[in-house]
Amino acid sequence: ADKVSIVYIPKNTGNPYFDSLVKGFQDGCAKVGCDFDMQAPATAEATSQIPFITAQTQRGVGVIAISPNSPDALNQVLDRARSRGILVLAVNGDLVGNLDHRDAGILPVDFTKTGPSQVELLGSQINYEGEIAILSATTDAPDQNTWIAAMKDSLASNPKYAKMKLVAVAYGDDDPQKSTTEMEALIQKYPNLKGVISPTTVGVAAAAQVLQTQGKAKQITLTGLGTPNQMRPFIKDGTLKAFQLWSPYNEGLLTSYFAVGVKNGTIKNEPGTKFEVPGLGEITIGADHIINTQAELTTFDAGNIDQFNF
Amino acid sequence: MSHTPATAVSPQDAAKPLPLWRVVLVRPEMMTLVLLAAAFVIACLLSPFFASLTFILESATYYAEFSIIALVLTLVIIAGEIDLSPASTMALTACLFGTVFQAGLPIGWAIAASLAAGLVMGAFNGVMVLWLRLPSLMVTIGTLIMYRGLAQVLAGDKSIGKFPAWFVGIDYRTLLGVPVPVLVFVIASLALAFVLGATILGRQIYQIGTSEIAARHAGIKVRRIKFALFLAMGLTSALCGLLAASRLASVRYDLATGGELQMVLIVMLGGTYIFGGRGTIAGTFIASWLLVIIATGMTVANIPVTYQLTVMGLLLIVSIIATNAIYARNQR
Amino acid sequence: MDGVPASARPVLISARGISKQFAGVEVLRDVDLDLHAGEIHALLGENGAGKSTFAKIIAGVHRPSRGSLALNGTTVEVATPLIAQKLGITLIHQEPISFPDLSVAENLVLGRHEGPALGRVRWGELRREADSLMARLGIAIDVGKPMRGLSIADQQMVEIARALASDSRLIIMDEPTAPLTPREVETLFGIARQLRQEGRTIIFISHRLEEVRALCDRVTIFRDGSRIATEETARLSDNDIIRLMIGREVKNYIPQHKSQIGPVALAVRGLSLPGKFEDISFEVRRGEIVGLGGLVGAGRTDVARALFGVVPAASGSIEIGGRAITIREPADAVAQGLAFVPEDRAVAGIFRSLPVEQNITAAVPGKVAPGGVIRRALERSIAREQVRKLRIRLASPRQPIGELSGGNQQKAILARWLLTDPQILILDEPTRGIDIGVKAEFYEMIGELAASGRAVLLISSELPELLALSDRVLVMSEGRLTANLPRGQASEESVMHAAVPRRKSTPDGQAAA
Amino acid sequence: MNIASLFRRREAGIVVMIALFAVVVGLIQPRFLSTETLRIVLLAVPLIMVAAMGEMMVLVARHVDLSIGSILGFSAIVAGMLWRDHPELPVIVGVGAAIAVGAALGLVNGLVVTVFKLPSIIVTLGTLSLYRGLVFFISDARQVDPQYIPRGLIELSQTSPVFGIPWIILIAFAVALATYLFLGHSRLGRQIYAIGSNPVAAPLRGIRAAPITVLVFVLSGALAGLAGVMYASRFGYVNPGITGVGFEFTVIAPVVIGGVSINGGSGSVAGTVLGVLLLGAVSVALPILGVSGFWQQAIYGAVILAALVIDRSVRQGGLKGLLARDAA
Ligand SMILES: Nc1ncnc2c1ncn2[C@@H]1O[C@H](COP(=O)(O)OP(=O)(O)OP(=O)(O)O)[C@@H](O)[C@H]1O
Ligand SMILES: Nc1ncnc2c1ncn2[C@@H]1O[C@H](COP(=O)(O)OP(=O)(O)OP(=O)(O)O)[C@@H](O)[C@H]1O
Ligand SMILES: [Mg+2]
Ligand SMILES: [Mg+2]
Repeated sequence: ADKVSIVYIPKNTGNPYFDSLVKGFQDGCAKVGCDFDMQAPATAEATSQIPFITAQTQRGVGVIAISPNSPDALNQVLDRARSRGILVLAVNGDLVGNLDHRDAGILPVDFTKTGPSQVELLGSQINYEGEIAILSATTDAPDQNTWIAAMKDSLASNPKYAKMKLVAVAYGDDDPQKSTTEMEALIQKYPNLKGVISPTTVGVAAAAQVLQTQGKAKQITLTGLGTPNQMRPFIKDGTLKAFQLWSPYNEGLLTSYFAVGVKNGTIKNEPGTKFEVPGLGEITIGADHIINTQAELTTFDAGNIDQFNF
Repeated sequence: MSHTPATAVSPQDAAKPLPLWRVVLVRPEMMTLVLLAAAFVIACLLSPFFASLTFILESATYYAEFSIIALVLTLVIIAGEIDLSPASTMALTACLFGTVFQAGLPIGWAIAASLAAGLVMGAFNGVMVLWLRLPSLMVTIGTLIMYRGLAQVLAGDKSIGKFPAWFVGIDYRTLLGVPVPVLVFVIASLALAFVLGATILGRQIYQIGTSEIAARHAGIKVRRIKFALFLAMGLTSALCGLLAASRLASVRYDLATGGELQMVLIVMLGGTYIFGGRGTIAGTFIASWLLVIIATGMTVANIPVTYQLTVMGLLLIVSIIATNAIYARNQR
Repeated sequence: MDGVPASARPVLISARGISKQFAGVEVLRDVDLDLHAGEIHALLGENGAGKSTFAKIIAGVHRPSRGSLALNGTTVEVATPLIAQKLGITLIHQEPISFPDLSVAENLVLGRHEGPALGRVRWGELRREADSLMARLGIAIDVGKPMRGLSIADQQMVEIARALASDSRLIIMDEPTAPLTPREVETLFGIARQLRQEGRTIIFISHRLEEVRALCDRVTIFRDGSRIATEETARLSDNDIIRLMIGREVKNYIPQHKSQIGPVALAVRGLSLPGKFEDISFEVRRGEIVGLGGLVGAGRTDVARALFGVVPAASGSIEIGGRAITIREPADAVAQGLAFVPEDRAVAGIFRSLPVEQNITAAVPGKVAPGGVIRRALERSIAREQVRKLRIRLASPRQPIGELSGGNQQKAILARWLLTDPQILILDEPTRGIDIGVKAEFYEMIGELAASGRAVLLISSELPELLALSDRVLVMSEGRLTANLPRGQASEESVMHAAVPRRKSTPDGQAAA
Repeated sequence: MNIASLFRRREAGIVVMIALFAVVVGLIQPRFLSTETLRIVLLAVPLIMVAAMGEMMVLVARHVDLSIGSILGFSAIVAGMLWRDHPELPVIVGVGAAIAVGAALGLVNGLVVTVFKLPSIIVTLGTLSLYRGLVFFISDARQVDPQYIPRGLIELSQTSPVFGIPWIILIAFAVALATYLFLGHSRLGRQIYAIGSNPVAAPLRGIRAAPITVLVFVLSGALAGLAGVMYASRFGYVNPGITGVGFEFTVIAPVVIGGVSINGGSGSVAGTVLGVLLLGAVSVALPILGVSGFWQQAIYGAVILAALVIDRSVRQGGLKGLLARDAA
């Protein structure tokens, strides 16, 4: 049979996060033998991916992997693609609320773990006490909201965190300028602030820049989700000690293995199915066809950050 | 009147009109048509997947909303004004539609609210431009920002969806194999071509754009016509906002972001003169297809979007310069 | 120096064979003129005689089509205003040129001082200099204020001050006194005499004979683009000057029309628009041609535009056929049976790039588009009919009207209004810039219009045509009606008499702007 | 009517607005009134202030430049790529390159506008898209990561030569001062006002409008280029899809609020600086007050429209003149 062809459509072009995800795809395809291509829209606005999906459908590719810009605006084009026999995979973010419009969702970690894990990472650095705040992306960002809910849950239910007090959740809209102002406002409003969690790459970078600029790193502990390349200078100069993420590379790698397997019939796309991905070990398809690339978040700190380049 | 002997004819009386072939062929729309043919051929060469009518028509639905607005914008620009706010108007009216619907009111009410809001927004532009006599360019840059901001205030950044099944997916309904939005575009083109080309209203739009002062002196109700055009822009934008809501089955404040540039691009590409007085619906119609062909052709040929942006920007500048040059040449 | 006759002083600038064409129309023809150092030289002539054009050529604003200029005996190329400035020639424009956002002081020096582009502007010096200039002119203007707030008169004074500031050998003042009060005029004259004392030359353009008489050593009279005479002022009587200005024998091609004068068609009462015209009242009867004469800027056009609703009057009433009506915009006027052929044909008349036929039918949408849809065949036949009737010369009715000659454009505009079957026609300078031959046709048409029972208000700056065509002549001066002369009493002298502003007749000293 | 005093009042008006605003916000959130807030406001505005100086000159000359956001992105990415690919180069080379690139892009704008006699708004709308496309193109759509931005550049936003005021703020005010001296006190600067005030008359006074217009676009581009490196300094990275996007409106709003007329010829550096500070204070205060950032854009738009109406009514002599009929 022909080689399986995979097209990956990230949120937008020029976003460094997706570069390493693409690298994973490329390496995966080199190993399992598939054709890979990446097509990105210029902006991450709700409709910008639609023409790309249609064009790839027209090209008759085997697999469309997409990091959706909107959880519901893509339903119809994706259905059209699937009706042509194309395997549609949501990668890195899911079609929350519209899961039946894709064949499977490949997410980096079990998102229920993100929140507690971030709280623990911060708590361990501030002796589990003091005022803390969250600097998120947009008010309606679905992933971040899931995580924030879980953070609140942990803080409330786990006695270990009894002395940590969440004083504010701010939203930087994933915009550097806005995130900067919001972070500055947090520091201004809460003079006793001990720690900040920013579970978004733009936010955590902006927050680190603010701490560095204001020389407040000693007073306020920052953690969050960031990419090593973006955070490297701040780890090196001690602005923050540790942050977390997962491996976008592995998402690409796993997706290519899974896609080819499903296409060739060697993997049955059913919850409970297990399959092997070299380097990632045994992977299980979870409920709602959600597949996680790793069990726990990766924590980056001065000790390991130089092993990563993305 | 009685006959008087012929008197000396001044040299200017002998001026000959331009040869017919120049009048017919050296026109901006012709340039667009040639570009369209060239783009089509190139697109076919670039990708074997391109030359499929269903695919082109389906792709056309993504541009149909902007194209429909560009038709009305053509009239506005011919009349010597400009409106940069329609994309934001689309977003605001669509978000209003979503909010009203979400509030539990019947969907008919939501549609009515969005159309009414479109009229109000068009009227606001019109009042600022025609009664406060502010330049339409700056006014609509202001409302471009404000309407988009209000959409954000209204809907936050979450998408509003879960519309009833009959409302969504208008782009998948076809008539004679043509998706409804494209059909709407074609019908609107025919209707507006008729209005602009064959009715007295269209004639007066050209006259206003050619010389607003002369038009006023000829007893043409300039303000009334321009106000009607701004209203039409608002209403059409609201309508296209609804088309987009149906196509996407959801609305969000960032709907149609940057669409104003594309609409102006279409109108300019179609050979409408930025200073008013000239232009045709046919030109805008052809330019819409040109844009569809270029964008679709490049996308299906897997040409990175970076090239696409560059090509669009260049096309806009080159088309204004060319249009300007052709008009300057044909005019003495 | 006063004792020496002007002609005996050395020649400062001499013009030889200066001609100028605009779009093929010759507006200056072979003008020779010598100006002497230390004289004040008046240019006189009717509107459009070419005075301003000549002045602009000397000042480098326009380049002559033919001819040459010599300064102190050497031929010079005055290619730009900047070069003129450097040669010591300053022009005070008829319409003051100003930069409304800049301060008075800056307006005074802009473009004058040489120096590096990034050189510092010395505000203190600038201000002192400006203040002293203003003091010299005896006017109290805060030179730190922006020009925008200044009255036209003050702006004109600033222009004059600017000319004084630059050490010019030749200062050309194009109707500088038009907006000034008598006291300001006196100040200006004092300064002009002082400049003459210093040996500088002044060209003084004015329509006011008494001013010319009071100030100028010599006068040159222009007519139809030609220099007619140059003479010591004292040697010419007012009557001589007026005769020379009007000059041409009243041409016999102007038909004397006879028509039945009927009831009042248009009555205007107390029409005012502050700053433009005051208290205008008159009547025009059916079948009557009423002429409206006056000098440029007298406000005739403003009255016409007010009647037609282009810029409505602030107060006063208009009656048509005995009924009081309100006209807020031209569309209202058209609906009331008015028609208006504007003086500014290129801007307010034609749709330059549109076909002649569309230009002709522009005011009668209902006729060419019953039900809103244009019937092309109908439109064409209507247009052709008008083209034939008015003998409009063109290649095709589909030709853009901009390609036609001025006279034929004007005929097309008239054709447009004839289609509306108007009861009252307002014609503002209908024959301006039109060839003699076409003019004759126009005169005939105007006569026939009145003969068919229409009321005609004819604004014209050409006295012969005004007198020949009008059953009655109204004269405006500085925004007011100053005469209402029946045909028998209207003569070139009587009209001119009423048109020339009389300072004594405005006791408050405030000229209408 | 004394327009001069009105304009003076206008600047005073903005000062009053800033003061009132500070008092109101201070009453609700007392911590707002602190030197730290001042510092934050000042840190928020340098980019905008520098670009606003350029945009202001363009507006004074009766034009508009919508492409500054894309020029900013273009210059920043060029500088960033230089530093990334040639780490040995000193910081100043990148800064120089960014300014030069900005000037070159401005030159293109200016030439197209003057040579083809096209309206600047449409031309710069076109280059807005064209330049952004080229940004993606030259950068291969890749971000320049923080590790490549020179330490020395970052420190401009952090270290201070005097009174603890970071370099970047001093640079912005230095640019404002230079603009003030240039526009307000040099012959050429006054000629820019003259061109904008009466473009038809300018040549009659010997002012060469075309080259000066081109120069104004070049300056606007160069300042946008400088703002580009300031972006890199402030945010520590350059992203082709983010850096400078939508910046044009962020800049035009305070310029128009500051009293620069879109009809050219008027506007002061002081007014523009105050306009920038006012909007800076608003954008800092909204989060401190806990107001949703969603309002920010709507407020920007409304403020532009209000400034247009105020500007027009000042020129027409009050609201009555504003509603007066056309003098067609
Ligand atoms: N720029 C131009 N283009 C075309 N025609 C022009 C231009 N300037 C002047 N004319 C024409 O040249 C003729 C002479 O005009 P000019 O302004 O010199 O007259 P004038 O003697 O100064 O009259 P006035 O007393 O009204 O000021 C007029 O017919 C005018 O219409
Ligand atoms: N563009 C303008 N801006 C300011 N004032 C103007 C303008 N045009 C005319 N005016 C003023 O309006 C007044 C009346 O001018 P108007 O043109 O009505 O005179 P007119 O008698 O019709 O002259 P003409 O013989 O040129 O038609 C003049 O005093 C003039 O100063
Ligand atoms: Mg004159
Ligand atoms: Mg007149």
